[in-house]
Amino acid sequence: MDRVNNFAFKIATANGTGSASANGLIMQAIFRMGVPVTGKNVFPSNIQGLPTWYEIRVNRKGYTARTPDFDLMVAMNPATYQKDVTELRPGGWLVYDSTWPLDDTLVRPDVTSLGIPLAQMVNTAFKGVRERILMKNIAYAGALAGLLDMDAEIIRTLLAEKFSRKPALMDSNRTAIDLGYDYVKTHFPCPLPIRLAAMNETADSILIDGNTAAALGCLYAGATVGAWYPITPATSLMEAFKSFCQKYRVDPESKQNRFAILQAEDELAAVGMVIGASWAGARAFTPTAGPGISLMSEFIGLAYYAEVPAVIFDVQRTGPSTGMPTRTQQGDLMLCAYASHGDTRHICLYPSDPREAFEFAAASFDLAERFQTPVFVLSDLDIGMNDWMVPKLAWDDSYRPDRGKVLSAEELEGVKTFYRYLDVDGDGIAARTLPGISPKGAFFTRGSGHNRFGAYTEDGDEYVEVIDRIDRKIQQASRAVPAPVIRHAPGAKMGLVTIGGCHAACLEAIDILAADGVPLDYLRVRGFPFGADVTRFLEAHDINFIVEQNRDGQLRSLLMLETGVPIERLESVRYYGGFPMSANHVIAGVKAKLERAA
Amino acid sequence: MDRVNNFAFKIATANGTGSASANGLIMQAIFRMGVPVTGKNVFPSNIQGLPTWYEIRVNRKGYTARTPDFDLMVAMNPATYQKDVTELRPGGWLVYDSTWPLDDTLVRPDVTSLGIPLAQMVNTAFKGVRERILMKNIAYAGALAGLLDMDAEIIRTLLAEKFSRKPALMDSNRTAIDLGYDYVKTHFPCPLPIRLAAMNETADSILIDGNTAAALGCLYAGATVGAWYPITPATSLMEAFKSFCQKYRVDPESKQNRFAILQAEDELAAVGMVIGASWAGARAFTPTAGPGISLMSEFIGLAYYAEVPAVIFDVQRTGPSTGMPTRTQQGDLMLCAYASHGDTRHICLYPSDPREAFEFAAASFDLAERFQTPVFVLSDLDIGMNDWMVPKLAWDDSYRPDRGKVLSAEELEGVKTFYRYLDVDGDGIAARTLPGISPKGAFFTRGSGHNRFGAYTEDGDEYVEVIDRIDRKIQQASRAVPAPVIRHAPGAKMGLVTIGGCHAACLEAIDILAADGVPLDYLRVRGFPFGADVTRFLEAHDINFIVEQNRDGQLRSLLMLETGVPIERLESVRYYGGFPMSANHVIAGVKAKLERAA
Amino acid sequence: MSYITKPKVHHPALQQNAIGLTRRDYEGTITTLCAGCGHDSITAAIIQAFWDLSIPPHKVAKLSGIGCSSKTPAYFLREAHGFNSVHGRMPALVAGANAANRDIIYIGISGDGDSLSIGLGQLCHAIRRNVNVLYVLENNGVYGLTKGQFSASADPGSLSKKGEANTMDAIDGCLLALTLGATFVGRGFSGDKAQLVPMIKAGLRHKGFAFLDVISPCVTFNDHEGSTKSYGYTREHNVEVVQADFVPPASAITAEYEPGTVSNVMLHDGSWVRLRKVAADYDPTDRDLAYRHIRDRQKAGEVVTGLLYLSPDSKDLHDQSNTVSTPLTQLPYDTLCPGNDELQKLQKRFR
Amino acid sequence: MSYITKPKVHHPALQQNAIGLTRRDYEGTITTLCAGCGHDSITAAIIQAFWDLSIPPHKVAKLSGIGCSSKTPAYFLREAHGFNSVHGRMPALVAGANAANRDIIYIGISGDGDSLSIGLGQLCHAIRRNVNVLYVLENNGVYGLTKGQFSASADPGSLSKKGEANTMDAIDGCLLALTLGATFVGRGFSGDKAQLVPMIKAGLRHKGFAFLDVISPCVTFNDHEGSTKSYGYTREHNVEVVQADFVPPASAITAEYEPGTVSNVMLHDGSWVRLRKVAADYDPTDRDLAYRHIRDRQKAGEVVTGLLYLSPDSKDLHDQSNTVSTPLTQLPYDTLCPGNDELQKLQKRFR
Ligand SMILES: Cc1ncc(C[n+]2csc(CCOP(=O)(O)OP(=O)(O)O)c2C)c(N)n1
Ligand SMILES: Cc1ncc(C[n+]2csc(CCOP(=O)(O)OP(=O)(O)O)c2C)c(N)n1
Ligand code: SF4
Ligand code: SF4
Ligand SMILES: [Mg+2]
Ligand SMILES: [Mg+2]
Repeated sequence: MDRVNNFAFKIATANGTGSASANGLIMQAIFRMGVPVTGKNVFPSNIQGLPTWYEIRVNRKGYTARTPDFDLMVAMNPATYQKDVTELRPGGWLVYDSTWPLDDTLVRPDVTSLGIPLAQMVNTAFKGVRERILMKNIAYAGALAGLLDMDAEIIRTLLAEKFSRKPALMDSNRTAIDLGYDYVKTHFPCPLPIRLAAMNETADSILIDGNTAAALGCLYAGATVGAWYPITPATSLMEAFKSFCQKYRVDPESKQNRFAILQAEDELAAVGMVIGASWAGARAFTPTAGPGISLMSEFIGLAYYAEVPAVIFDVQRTGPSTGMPTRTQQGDLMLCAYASHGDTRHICLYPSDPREAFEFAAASFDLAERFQTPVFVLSDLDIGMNDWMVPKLAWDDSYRPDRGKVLSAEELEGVKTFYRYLDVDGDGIAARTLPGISPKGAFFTRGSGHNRFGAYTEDGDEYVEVIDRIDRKIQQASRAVPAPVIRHAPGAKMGLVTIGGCHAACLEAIDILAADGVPLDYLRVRGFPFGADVTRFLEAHDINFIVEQNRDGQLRSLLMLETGVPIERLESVRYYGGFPMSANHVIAGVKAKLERAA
Repeated sequence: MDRVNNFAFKIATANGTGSASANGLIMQAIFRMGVPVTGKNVFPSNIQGLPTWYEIRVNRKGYTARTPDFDLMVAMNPATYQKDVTELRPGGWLVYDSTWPLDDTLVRPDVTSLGIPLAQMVNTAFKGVRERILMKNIAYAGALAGLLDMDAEIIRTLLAEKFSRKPALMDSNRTAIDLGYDYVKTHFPCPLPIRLAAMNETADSILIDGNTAAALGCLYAGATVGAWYPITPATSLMEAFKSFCQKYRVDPESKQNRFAILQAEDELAAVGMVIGASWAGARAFTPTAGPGISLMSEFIGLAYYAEVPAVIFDVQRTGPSTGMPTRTQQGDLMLCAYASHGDTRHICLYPSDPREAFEFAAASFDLAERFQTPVFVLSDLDIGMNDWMVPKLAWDDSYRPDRGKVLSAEELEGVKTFYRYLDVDGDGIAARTLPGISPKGAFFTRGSGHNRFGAYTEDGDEYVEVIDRIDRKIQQASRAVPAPVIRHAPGAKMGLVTIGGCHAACLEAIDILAADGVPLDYLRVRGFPFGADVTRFLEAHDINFIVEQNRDGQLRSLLMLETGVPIERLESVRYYGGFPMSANHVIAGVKAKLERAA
Repeated sequence: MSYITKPKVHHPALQQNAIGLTRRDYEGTITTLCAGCGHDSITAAIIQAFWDLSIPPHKVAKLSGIGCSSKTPAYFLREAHGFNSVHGRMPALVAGANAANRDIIYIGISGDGDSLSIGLGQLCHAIRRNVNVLYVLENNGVYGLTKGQFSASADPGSLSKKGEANTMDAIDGCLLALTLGATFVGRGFSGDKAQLVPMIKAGLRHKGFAFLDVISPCVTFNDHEGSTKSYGYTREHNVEVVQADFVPPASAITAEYEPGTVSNVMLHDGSWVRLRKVAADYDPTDRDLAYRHIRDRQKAGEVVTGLLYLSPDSKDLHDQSNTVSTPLTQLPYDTLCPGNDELQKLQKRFR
Repeated sequence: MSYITKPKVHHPALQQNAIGLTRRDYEGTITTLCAGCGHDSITAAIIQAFWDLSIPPHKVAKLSGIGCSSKTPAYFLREAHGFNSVHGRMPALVAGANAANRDIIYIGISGDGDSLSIGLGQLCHAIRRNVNVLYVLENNGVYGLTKGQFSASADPGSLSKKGEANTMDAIDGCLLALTLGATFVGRGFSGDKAQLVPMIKAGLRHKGFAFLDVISPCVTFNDHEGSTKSYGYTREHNVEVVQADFVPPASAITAEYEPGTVSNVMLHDGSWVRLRKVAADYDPTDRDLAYRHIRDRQKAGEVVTGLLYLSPDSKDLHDQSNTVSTPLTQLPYDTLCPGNDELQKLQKRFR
């Protein structure tokens, strides 16, 4: 079949060798050629020396999910030669550094080896250890440019943009690119059958990671307080927020900040700061990962019961415990839905890509303030840290924050006596007040038993009245969270239901399965509590394949509990090895179930 | 109907007035008369001055559940007169302190008021504020003795036993008893229709609270390390363990302790100490309540994934957050079953009374070591802190601790190389070793990704192999946890399923409903993961009433998730106001559902 | 900020402060603590201090953790927002609230269990951050609300109500605060209003974290060796009830004495504490001197009281974060959102 | 306890210690830390110390939290049980393990983030409890594993790799330990093996909590002002990649100098640290003197190193709990269970 703009390759290096910039350059060049592209950065949980990979998939149809089989491998890391070479499909190409003889482990009769003396060329061209190491990466980028027929002009432009303020760096990068480029052009038949050809499919898109996008969402929603404790893969969310604030939130005259970012001593403190800031009236958030959610559990229950807004980003990684901090998973679905002891239930949002990470981040603050409760935005390492090709982000300038029921001093003048937990409007949501506004607005917040007037109570009926109202309140939110994405396929009797980042793999799988004669209706949940449409979809299909990335089928569990749809209708399809899900996982899972049924 | 040995009364006082000793005296006297009795201590979350009640139910049939309507009220606390008097059934009796004129709020035409000048009598008989306050309580005990026809001899004996080493105290107590006793005898027609008559129903029973019983379980199971952070209602468990250890675990020669109790700085540290001690080879446990479980969540995930034993007692109280610390609830069922981020699942035991608290406490250590995982024993404030009448505790002296697979130095000599997570026996359980035993036994414990050899890994397949085995391992435990209690009723088509302390109320309700023409089969889950018999029971009944004490029907949720039985078969019956469940709650709940169905 | 003062008819006898409020206006609901609890005396001193300073109650936010001490915010400043949160985590809430609205006057109430055990980490880091709050540690050496276990400030050798001896060194909050670079460190005694009220006022005025350790006897649970008969009595009863539930009626302990002198104060259980008040000429601006003074007296079996250290130049959380002077909660949305045009511009970076 | 020594054929060149083991026998898996990381030098010193003391590796348990530093237990004592646990919670694990088996020699490895931020409370309380462990704080002033955020021991004013200045005072672990009554307090430098090895040995021998703060430069993330070009280079690349992933090749820094003298050590980024070694006649038995000495030199911009304080009478967790000398893990079950007869007797209490 025609492999133009339809192939995948992988670059194997060691952590800390600075290959990220070269890999980014390649991604960007392909993107600029108008060709749909995705990159997955597979890195270890250390700083230097352990194996790291960068996977690039080029797909003219625009499928962005990870694919596990590769047409070309750039094997720069002897430590992983053996494993890397096996991942090549028969007939594929192996690029290696021929400064040294081809290692036996790399020999595979059914693949073409392309040796390039990268180290040698770079060492003659550059002095200084540091520069040599770095330019070797740029050199293989140049080689790939030649082999895959990248637009050399675009690469030149990219370097120009990047090093406009660093001419010296620009020169060395150009030189390195040419080293690789010229070598392959003169030694190999270029381009290879797998090659690029300009298209016009990326003009309205951007390459962005979900943490950066979510940070933009917080910025645009008007969040002013961010509290955090560093943890992979959530760290870059706050770092991005900080850099955006430094650009857009510094008062031009006073040079003072219109934001406060608090690096807490741990996650308990981080979420405490968020609750304190929200209680005082700011839009506040904290990004973390699974271990952080576990540590925040007690505080989350306080915010739920005392009804204080809080926005918490859970950029999920492979659990349990420390697990694999640099691998992805969807393992915190149950935890976030019901976090903390006692009867609790929390609003959750499930973005599927960086664009939704941006939109849901912004929406989470409206929901948290409207419903006066913690809101979780659950993305994962794949969405949060990898560069995704998504439609440009847009912002509706008519947007105004929904602060929910917050009484102003004037409004308070109007009421006879203010009672914090009185359901005046009958919608389960009681009005709150902020400190410092008016003597009439004072109330006492507590995590201990309280009645609808906000007074301490140990009376069973008074206690029940309040927690029952809170339950109604959260149930209301099922209508306010983003509606599920639903797609119907002609003649489909079965459904496929998924969540978050599995989206890309599922869409691709659905097309392939349809072509295979297995049409599937599709639903992706985007918010919790689930709405009636989720129940309807599940009930409308005898079989629903529930696709997710965790061992225990947590999405399926949530669906069972919240919709009451019997388990026979919910067939679980799971992959949880730590890589982003690919279409094969979905297809294999679905087919296995179908065979068992047959 | 005949009210002999079949009535309930309530004593209303203020916290800190020392009424507990008087109330205990009454309970014990009735118990010594051979009459089945239960007491519920309803106390506030403070130390002095707030309302507190003691409820005593006398029931010749041996029903021990709480009953909410009372035949007699001892109203000693003006602050609650109004509320207290309303809880009397029509035709009941009100005992009050007639030192002062009968308060208007206490007047109720349909009840008989019995005024006793308690303060006055006591103030003439005793000097010293402290003694007067305390003896007033003993005086009302004496009055009740007269009104209810308690065996005066038994009371005398009790005082003799109690104050054998404090003659002065004995005298004043006797005097106080007589004050009340003589007064009622001379002023009222004694005994009242509600009265006691000696039986022989308690000879083989004891009056004990669940925390004391659980502490005995830990002592007998050979636990040597206890770590804790004080929290109501779990505090008395460790305090009891400590006093037992001081009695039975001090080396006679050296006077040194065969135990270590560590009061930790918080719950995170407490569970950490337990994990550390278990890892080193001791049987270790920590008692806590909901807030503690939330704080322990991260550590629980570590113990689950690194496979370290740990025993955790959750003496449940009313949540969420601080909630009502001195009220009972079953609100942590879901949390304990799936605590911590990522995919986790934990063994849970659900005692229904102090006797099971004793047995399950002991069993929990065997399970924790056999399955190398955290085990939760979930009781609640009612079981843990109230005195229950239960059959005497017995211990099988042939018991030997099941340490699970722990390799000795000799055994290690036998194996070529020891790998910590290798499933040699194919039962999902890998052998562990203890520090200091042998150079061959060394292994590296980690909460990060590891393969079956115990080595660090970021490889998806190696990671999956280990967590899948752990999943199988925990599933095995469903056959090792205590089997459910099942009772069949002739002609029953429907089932009633419950958990823990609801047991007493359910048994009573089932008898009443059966008499009402609603026969119900009965199942009480006692361990998690549930076994096949639980599924079978649920499937065997079109309708199963799931009776529990929380808002969200957490037992029902667990049953749905783990048995896959459709929700239509699971009708939820809940009471969660903070008091122990009573038969009326169950009956009302069941009838409401039946009417809706009809 | 504009202070709303509310018209009210007052009993003439009740004196009004600069903003026309009486002490009553600074009270809260009535206490549910034991009669004679030191914490109630501290509450009274807090009421006095706020009244003296004529601070509008609704411009104050009072936060606490969990414990008898942490209940007390309910007992003062009815018209201030209160937050009785979770055990040991109040410092984080205050940091967040203060970051959001710097115009509010924050007072945090905690206990020795709340602050020195479960909350120790957060306390230390709030001190480091120099959050602008008056932090009152109501120190009784026990866990009152859970009935008398030792806290980390219990003196070595002291006996618990259950008769066990404490084996560990006490954590001295003031030494700890000094070591962590606290900008305001003081110690008072609940029974010494004359010394306490001015320190509370100074703490409220301080820009930064004002650490105030207040020794506050627990009537009910800090029985020591050689205690009253009631002790033996209650212990006796311990045997047969879930918890000893008798609290002897008692009244608060007071002690007023001169700067530079020592005062021996007898606690409810008959034990003694030796309080040493810093001399009038004591220089509170030298951190190391303060540390040494506390240690020296400690070795002499004395507990130093008074304003022990005050940093000449205190940079609070906002100075360090260089935040705008307007509270973040009051910034108009359009000054926070860059708008869609800018969004389109900045996305060039992502192409 | 009986020590099992295993017969092994060794390269003759490898010297054996008293129990016939070579340094190799005290090594672990190979490091995955950055070339030149200070932590690796500490690992080497630990290996040397254990070898010198001829301690059978399997009689040791090595525990840690989370961080680059906390990974290092994997790199020494292959034959000892290891526990790389959760972030900041290792002190509790050690306390529990030590309570269970007092015969094991415990070494805890932590970082400044692990110990002074998330784990601060646990560290303080382990010190108070005087748990018998050598606690090594591998102190680099940053969060290495999460790529260079400030830790609580970062110097005020220092710049992060991202170019932001730290505004808060550093927590000095030694001052903190002294204030909390630690019974052993020392400070070393990863590059000064001559000073470090003896302190590690002393700490291992100490009965109680031996706190050892070791300054351990982070090659990769503690860049300060005026740093190398590579810095600007990596920052440049920050713009377009998720994280700067270039780590310049470097080698470990060493510094050996005389007692009583000062040594200026240049860190990888060109910044300096002034180390002051305590004089030979320094008296380490006076807690207050130690505190004062550290503070005095601190004001002179120096970091004091050496064995700073050693308590003459240290009562560890077991002394305080009065536990039997046999490890609790080795008590026969029948000495723990009172049996059924006793159970029947004691239940009289409940009738
Ligand atoms: C997470 C958690 N653990 C334990 C408790 C139980 N608890 C309530 S108050 C308290 C100690 C209070 O001691 P302190 O702070 O000294 O206050 P005091 O009552 O002595 O004034 C404890 C342990 C709790 N509420 N939350
Ligand atoms: C609960 C939790 N929060 C956050 C993290 C992420 N994390 C891993 S290491 C680390 C900091 C390590 O710093 P330090 O202890 O100084 O060790 P170093 O890497 O500098 O040696 C953090 C925050 C985590 N693993 N667990
Ligand atoms: S128990 Fe102690 S601290 Fe608590 S209220 Fe009573 S006296 Fe005060
Ligand atoms: S990042 Fe720093 S601390 Fe971590 S391994 Fe590298 S040099 Fe060492
Ligand atoms: Mg206290
Ligand atoms: Mg560090």
